[in-house]
Amino acid sequence: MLTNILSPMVLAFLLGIIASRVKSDLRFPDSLYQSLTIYLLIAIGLKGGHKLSLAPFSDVWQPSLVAVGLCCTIPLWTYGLMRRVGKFDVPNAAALAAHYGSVSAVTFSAALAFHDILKIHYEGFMPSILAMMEIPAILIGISLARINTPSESDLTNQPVKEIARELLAGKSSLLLIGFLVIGFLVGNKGWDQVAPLFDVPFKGVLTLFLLEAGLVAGRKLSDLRKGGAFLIGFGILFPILHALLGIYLGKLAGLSIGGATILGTLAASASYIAAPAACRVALPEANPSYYLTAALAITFPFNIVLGLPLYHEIAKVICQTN
Amino acid sequence: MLTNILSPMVLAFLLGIIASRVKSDLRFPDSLYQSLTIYLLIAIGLKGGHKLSLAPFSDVWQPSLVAVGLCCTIPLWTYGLMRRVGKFDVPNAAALAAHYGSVSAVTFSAALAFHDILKIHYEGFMPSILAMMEIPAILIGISLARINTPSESDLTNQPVKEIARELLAGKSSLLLIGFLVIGFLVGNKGWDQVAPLFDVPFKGVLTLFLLEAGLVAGRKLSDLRKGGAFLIGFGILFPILHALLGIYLGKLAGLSIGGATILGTLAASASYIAAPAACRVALPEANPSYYLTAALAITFPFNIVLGLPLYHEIAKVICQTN
Amino acid sequence: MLTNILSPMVLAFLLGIIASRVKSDLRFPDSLYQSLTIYLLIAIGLKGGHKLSLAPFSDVWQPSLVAVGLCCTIPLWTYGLMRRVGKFDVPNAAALAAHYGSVSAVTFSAALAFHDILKIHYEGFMPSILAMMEIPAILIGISLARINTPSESDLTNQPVKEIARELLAGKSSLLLIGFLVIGFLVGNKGWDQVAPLFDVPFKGVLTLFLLEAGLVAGRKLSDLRKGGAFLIGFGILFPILHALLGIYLGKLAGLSIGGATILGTLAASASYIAAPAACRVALPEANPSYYLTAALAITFPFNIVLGLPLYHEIAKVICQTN
Amino acid sequence: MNNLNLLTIIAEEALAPAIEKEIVEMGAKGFTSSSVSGKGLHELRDNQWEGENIKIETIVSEDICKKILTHLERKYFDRYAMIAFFHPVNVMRTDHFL
Amino acid sequence: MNNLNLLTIIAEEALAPAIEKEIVEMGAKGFTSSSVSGKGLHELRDNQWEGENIKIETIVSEDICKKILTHLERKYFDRYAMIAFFHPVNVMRTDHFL
Amino acid sequence: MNNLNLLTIIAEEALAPAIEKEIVEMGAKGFTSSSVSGKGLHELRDNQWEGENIKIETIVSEDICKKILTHLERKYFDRYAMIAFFHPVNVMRTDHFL
Ligand SMILES: Nc1ncnc2c1ncn2[C@@H]1O[C@H](COP(=O)(O)O)[C@@H](O)[C@H]1O
Ligand SMILES: Nc1ncnc2c1ncn2[C@@H]1O[C@H](COP(=O)(O)O)[C@@H](O)[C@H]1O
Ligand SMILES: Nc1ncnc2c1ncn2[C@@H]1O[C@H](COP(=O)(O)O)[C@@H](O)[C@H]1O
Ligand code: NA
Ligand code: NA
Ligand code: NA
Repeated sequence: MLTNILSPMVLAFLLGIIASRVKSDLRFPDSLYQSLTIYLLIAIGLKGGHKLSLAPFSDVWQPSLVAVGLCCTIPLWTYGLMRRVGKFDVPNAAALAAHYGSVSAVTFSAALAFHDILKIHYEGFMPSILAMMEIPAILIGISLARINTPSESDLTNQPVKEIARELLAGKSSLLLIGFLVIGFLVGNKGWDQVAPLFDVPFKGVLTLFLLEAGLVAGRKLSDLRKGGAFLIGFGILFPILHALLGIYLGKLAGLSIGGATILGTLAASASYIAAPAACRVALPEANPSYYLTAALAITFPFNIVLGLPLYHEIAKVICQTN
Repeated sequence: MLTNILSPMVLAFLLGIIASRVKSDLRFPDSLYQSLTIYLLIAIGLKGGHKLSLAPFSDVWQPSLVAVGLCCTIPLWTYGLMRRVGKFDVPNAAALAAHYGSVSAVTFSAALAFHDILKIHYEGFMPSILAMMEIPAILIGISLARINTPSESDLTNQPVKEIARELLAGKSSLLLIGFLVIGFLVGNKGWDQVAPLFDVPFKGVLTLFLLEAGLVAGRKLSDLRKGGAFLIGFGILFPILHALLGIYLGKLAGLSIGGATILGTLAASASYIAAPAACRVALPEANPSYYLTAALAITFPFNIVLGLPLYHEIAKVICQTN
Repeated sequence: MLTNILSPMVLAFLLGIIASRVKSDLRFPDSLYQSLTIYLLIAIGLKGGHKLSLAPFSDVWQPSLVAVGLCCTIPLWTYGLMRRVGKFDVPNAAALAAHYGSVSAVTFSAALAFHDILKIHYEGFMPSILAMMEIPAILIGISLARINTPSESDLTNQPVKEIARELLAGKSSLLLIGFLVIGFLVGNKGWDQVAPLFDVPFKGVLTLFLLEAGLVAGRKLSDLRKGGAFLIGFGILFPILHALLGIYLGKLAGLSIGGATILGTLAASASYIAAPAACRVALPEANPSYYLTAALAITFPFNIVLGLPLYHEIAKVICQTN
Repeated sequence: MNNLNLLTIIAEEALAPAIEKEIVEMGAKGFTSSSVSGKGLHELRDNQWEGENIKIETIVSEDICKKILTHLERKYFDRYAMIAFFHPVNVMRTDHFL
Repeated sequence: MNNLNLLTIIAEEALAPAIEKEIVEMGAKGFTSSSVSGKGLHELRDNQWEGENIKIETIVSEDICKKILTHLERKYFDRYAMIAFFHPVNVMRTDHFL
Repeated sequence: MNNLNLLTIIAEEALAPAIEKEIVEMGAKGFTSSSVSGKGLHELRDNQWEGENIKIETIVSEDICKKILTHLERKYFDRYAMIAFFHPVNVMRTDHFL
């Protein structure tokens, strides 16, 4: 665990939190944040596509199935729990379901870096799994809200099909899927051309990105009390539960320890790029304070700092006992 | 040809076109676009200057002469054709002449990358040729308009000398020429200091840039019908003609196959950074729909995707027959 | 000296000055400037922290003491001179004292690059010295103004303690100190992860930054006459004096020739990031024309172009005679 | 009436494409947009993670101004961070805006 | 009175956090900020080295408008590059701003 | 007269340096500029490839306002994407603008 906390990525994240707690004037220009996001998505896509082109299809289909299964069911029980135990109203429960069913590309990147540093092998095609898990949960979350709301002929109620189209054409899945395909097609020669920009400095860029993430998470910390103890408990316990499930099923689907841990991390992670944007438009009655705080100020830091080493330990136990 | 289409650069360009056709919300922040432009111009300049310092002058002067000759004459016949066959009015014909006589630094970069990938040798000093070809055609185009317009004592009619000064001091030639000189002066030691930023990741940055270029070209595609069949035909046939000429003359001037192909590509390319800006100010009556659409939505994609491999084949034929 | 002037960094700076003199439209987007600043501070911090972790404490404490001593006393005599000889009023004299006591991270970077190019050894922990020297002088400058102004119960007079807090939490010291600590903690493994982004392309990024610095310095040149001959003389002679002192004391404190030269350069440099921001808020009556012109248009160019080789020669003399 | 108003809408930027499309459909001949940050009854909106605001300005006749405001009120006002206000302006080339 | 004014403040960006805090403390229910460049009696302010300007707009009642202006005048006007101006606007949902 | 107007010019950004120079020459004591995107009778102008717009605001007396508008009309209006409009504003420190 110490190796993880002492990585430049995690330390930069903590520095970002400190900076925002001491009210530093450090700010990333908006366009730097956007540029880093574009970079990360392209880099993940290219590398994943490249590795996917080297993997036999037989290795890929089982984990893919498990991944899709996970991200389609997580929103269901999350929604149920939020409604019954958390006493949230329909839109808020649905928004939280969408966020926790979907995945975080940055948490994913941190998981890759974690494994690279410890030199633990994982399946190179994991980015394609990431790409598959991003959208379904968001659609399911929004559909849950639609089903459970007395339908008024509301002019704001975009049809779910239209939302699906927008999500697929949305920045994050377009770049991820697009560059997966590009990485898949270009072969070694093409990979060598882009690797100096999109692979070699990747961990450095991630460090920069996590500094910015820390700045935002730090500011959100003051919203924690608005969410209350329930949200904090949920934001930590559910990821652990989802990680357990992900690791276990990943193992069954034939993934290595590393691959299973990463699948677990994906299941544990909550989206805070694609999901908030979609929920804001499709579920405006849901309060961003809840889902952004949970995803960004609770689950994200937990996963990055403590979750990763924890999931790794869990994976070791699960994989050895089987 | 497949190798070209399957390069990350070209695929990124196509992805950009797709993204804008499916109305993706993917957008590059303005400042990222500007930063990438600055990067490309500096990188081209530095490398060209460095290579120029290694080349004997006797190799350089003949191709330079040919290049300047080309970019001074292309606007003349382009203007004539536009007026007579295309039935364009004076300002629009002049603007198109300026654009097609001038050159595109991004097309040039793609040509370099194309040759690098196929491991075909070309003269390292080609960027200095690029720098020479940028401005004259724009001045000639604007002068053509001035000569052919009944002069009114118009307060907007900037003297051509002033326009020349502004173009020379303009971002793109200033960076290109400035860093050519810097690259020339700093020697191997200086080159080694900047190469990790300006050479090693160059193709990756170009990939990013072409993604953005695709986004814009894709949006412009819907303007194609405004230009009509004539503009489409012109935007494809003229570049081929200019490429033929450039390759043939390049060969005569002693360039290698690679160098001749790149000179041909330069002749074939149309400016869409320096020329539009200059024409907008100096020829406001010209309609950007024509020249931007032709340069950006027709000629640029054609050159990047099909032109390059075609010109390469042409060069092989021409150079073998001679 | 020629090696210095013919480095890409210095040439880019000169090109920037030329560009702004010929009224080029070349501009860096604001967010590129901010991003480069963030990059430089992180890069300096990380590398310095990493090197600090490799240095025995016994090597570090003496130079640190000297550095702090320098940056606490420089403002005192600068203030005195400005008041008596320069006939500046209290706020302007105090602001100039703050600027010249503090240090410039970009000048520092240029000094590192200068030594790297000439392959002269210097102590790797110098960035921690930079970090120590940034803030004290600014606080002393502001305090000098407070002490020497008849205190009115002014609502703008922020307590100095509050200013200290803001400076410490300010972007530049937060990043510098934060990443010094991170670089110190992460060890070789962590360093290897971030070096491809924050070390390898460093000189290239510095070249870019100096191009932008040149653009701004060039524009400021026209303000030179406002400052007058006194300011020009001061902006050149004082840095030389401070460099002499820094080199001499650095030598006494056990630094190598390289280390002593860098300490001298730090003493000679004037802040133009942290100090102007702080002075603007805390000493609004001071006229930015004076301190910005002196720091940015006189001392900075002098240090970068002529100062560095000069200080290096001085250091050779001083270190050999002792 | 042909008196022209400058109508300003400040809203969550996610709504920009929809609002821009709708005001043009309702008769505005143009608009000008810029990215702003701000605070009102909702949270501070000043970063890309949580979203910023868009400021859309359009010069329209009084009728169209009223029409747009009614539409915004019905569709957005209760659900989104958003304000709208207007005041008369004098323009060059009135027909440009009608 | 409850007539609403749009008060616009253009000032050195270093002052933004302070001014935003103060206008809210003095009763403004919100504000909208954006980064601008400009020139007035002081130097051209158009780059990050020397600092740019912030434009802060706030819709407030006449009373609060006056209060804010008095405060700005006392605290900032002599010392900083800064202007302020206001004019009446018509808003949707008046109570949003009171 | 000394009544002050806020004159707003929205134009292709390529014209910014010229317009800023000219309005100062014609007597404006300052201006504030920002980068905006927009759509009018010409194409959508929202990216750096095809160019964006600049919004220039200047507080001027009625006379100078009229003078500037006449100049803009003559020199630019037919040839460029551009609009201009103005309305009276109340300022602090009137003499700052005269
Ligand atoms: N009184 C106000 N003055 C100026 N802008 C405001 C005001 N109230 C709200 N806004 C802007 O409108 C946005 C949405 O407002 P709200 O719905 O109140 O959160 C805010 O983020 C501000 O940008
Ligand atoms: N007459 C004016 N019209 C519009 N903006 C102005 C005017 N005068 C000053 N400004 C703005 O206010 C800022 C500060 O003004 P000043 O204190 O006069 O330097 C300038 O940088 C401009 O952005
Ligand atoms: N009715 C309008 N309301 C607000 N802004 C407009 C309007 N019409 C045009 N504009 C702005 O002025 C620019 C030039 O207008 P145009 O010459 O009509 O293309 C546009 O790109 C918009 O930014
Ligand atoms: Na998840
Ligand atoms: Na050409
Ligand atoms: Na100093």
